[in-house]
Amino acid sequence: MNMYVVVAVAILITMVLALIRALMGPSVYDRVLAVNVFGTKTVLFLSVIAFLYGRPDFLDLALAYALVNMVGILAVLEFVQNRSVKSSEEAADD
Amino acid sequence: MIDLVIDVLSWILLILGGSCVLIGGVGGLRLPNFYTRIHASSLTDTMGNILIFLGLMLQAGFTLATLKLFAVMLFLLLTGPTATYALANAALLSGIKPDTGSTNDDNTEESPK
Amino acid sequence: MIFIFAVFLLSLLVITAIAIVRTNNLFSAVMLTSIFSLLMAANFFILDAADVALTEAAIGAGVTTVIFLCALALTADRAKPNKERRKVAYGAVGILASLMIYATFDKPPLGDPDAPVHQHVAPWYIEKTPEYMDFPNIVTAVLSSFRGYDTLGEVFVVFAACIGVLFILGVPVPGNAKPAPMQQKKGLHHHLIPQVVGRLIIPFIVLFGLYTQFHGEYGPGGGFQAGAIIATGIILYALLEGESKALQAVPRRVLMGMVIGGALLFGGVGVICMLMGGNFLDYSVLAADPVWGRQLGIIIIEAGVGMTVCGALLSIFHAFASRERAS
Amino acid sequence: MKLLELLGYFNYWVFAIVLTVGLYAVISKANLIKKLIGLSIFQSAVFLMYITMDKVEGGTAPIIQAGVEDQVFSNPLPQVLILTAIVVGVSTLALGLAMVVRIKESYGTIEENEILDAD
Repeated sequence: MNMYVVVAVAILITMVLALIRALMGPSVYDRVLAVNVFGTKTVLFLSVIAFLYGRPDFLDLALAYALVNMVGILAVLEFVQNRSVKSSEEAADD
Repeated sequence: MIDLVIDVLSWILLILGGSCVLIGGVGGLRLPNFYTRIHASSLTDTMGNILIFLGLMLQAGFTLATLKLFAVMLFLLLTGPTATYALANAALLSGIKPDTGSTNDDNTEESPK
Repeated sequence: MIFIFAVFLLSLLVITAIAIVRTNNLFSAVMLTSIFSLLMAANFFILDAADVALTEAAIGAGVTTVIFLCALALTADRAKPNKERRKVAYGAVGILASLMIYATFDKPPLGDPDAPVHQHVAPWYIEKTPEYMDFPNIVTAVLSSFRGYDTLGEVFVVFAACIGVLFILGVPVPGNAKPAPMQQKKGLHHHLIPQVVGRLIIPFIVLFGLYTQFHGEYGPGGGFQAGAIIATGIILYALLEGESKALQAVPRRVLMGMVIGGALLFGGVGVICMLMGGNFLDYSVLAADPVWGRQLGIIIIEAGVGMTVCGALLSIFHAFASRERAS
Repeated sequence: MKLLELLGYFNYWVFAIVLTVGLYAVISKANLIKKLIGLSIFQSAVFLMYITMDKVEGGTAPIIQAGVEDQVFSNPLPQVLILTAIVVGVSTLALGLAMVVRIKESYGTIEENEILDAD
């Protein structure tokens, strides 16, 4: 039994749990939370698989995800914020 | 001898990290409302990251891979909590109240206002 | 063991795809799309396609989500349920799926080394890359030299799509002449934590993009990935500081120059090769030593690809975001 | 090797199912953004099929490792095609979304049947 396999299985199970949360909802933010969890789990999974393949030079991929993953979530925050600004302005116009 | 010690250490770290991640996943699924779920998954995420990457670093030895692993860990430690902050803020802005005790199933599929 | 992981991830992929199609909330559909993209990247990686996985990571995690969210902000975030064509659709789709699954049994199974795909030019590429280019990444070699024509075509498609988006969204918003006084409210100014972390991390994103660009001959990477990663970094700046600030940092003229200049650079290298007595995109004539000539040509055209992709993605983002500001 | 063979077909089955799920969204949903999402799922299914074809048993990613002899490499050609297709895919998706935005501004709706009624 390889130690990488054990961790990879744990990460995969967590991915399934996060996916169930994404499918169940109930609010859209639970889905965003699931996306966030899924993102970090993908980083971990890719790193572990790179070691399992014996090609640690592929850690570039995990690095790319670690850097870029936050952008999507910040975009969600901006989206929600603009919408609340817009709707409050519309309410003031009425 | 030293190889054995390193192997045992990384086994321990990796298994601890794996269980941290797993606990976070279960918490994110089972806890009753949104803010408790975000709490569970973000905290365990950070701990799990540190443990798993330390375990992998021990295996990699003194190579470029260790440096990359360290960078990935560092960036995850920075971006993970930031993303969680942004998410909690977005939820608060759209009117999901952090209530105590009761389950808040009343905001089902409501698109945020 | 790894194949069991693959089956697992592929099953999750199917579940996610069905969930995306079923939901009527477009916002959650977009969120599920980004899970879909993460799963695709993991699958690509397991199937030995590191370069493709890196591309999917660079594009799927940032750019796609941001463009989708901008479009949702401009349109609507809920779809109205309709059940009109459902029966016909189920029928058509069911027949198609069963036909295709029936057809798969004629395909060679996964990993079969005797499959027709592996017989024609691919072994030649693998064999000749060390000799012709003298660098390890075969994908980059095929991308930029052996099949340079394809890549040139793809770069021009990206270019054309970018021009198309600018044409469609460049016209003024109908029936709305009021200036935007709420401009300073844009961005995540009052969120301290994203501000600090973002400022810390943007240089690293751009640096990593440049690393991907210039390390593309030696590891996974190349112009396409680098362009997308750098674009993501600047989009992050736009999210934090407001879109107009990002336009000040990288003005529209510069973006247009990057898009056009990159495409021209790629084509221009081809023409120079012809002028120097070779074929179009035959870089070996660029220097006295053919191997060094090829390496030089590849570095230049990868830079061109990176410029075009980065400029195009950023122009597209600005086209959507400034329309959002104007409306 | 029995398991590996079965998995080979499993990849193609997943391709078929995901492709048809995307197609279903394109033909049965009236919402234009939903159609575009369906189109991108369809596209991803095609990517998956190409990448499935590139795998060689016992192979590794086609980046030569220094100091390792006799490596078997997976096929680089499908990877090249898909690598460029992903970037092109996102730009064409943006083109489609731009059109949807203009349709929304002109018609006030992005539901296909309402647009047809308005014409």
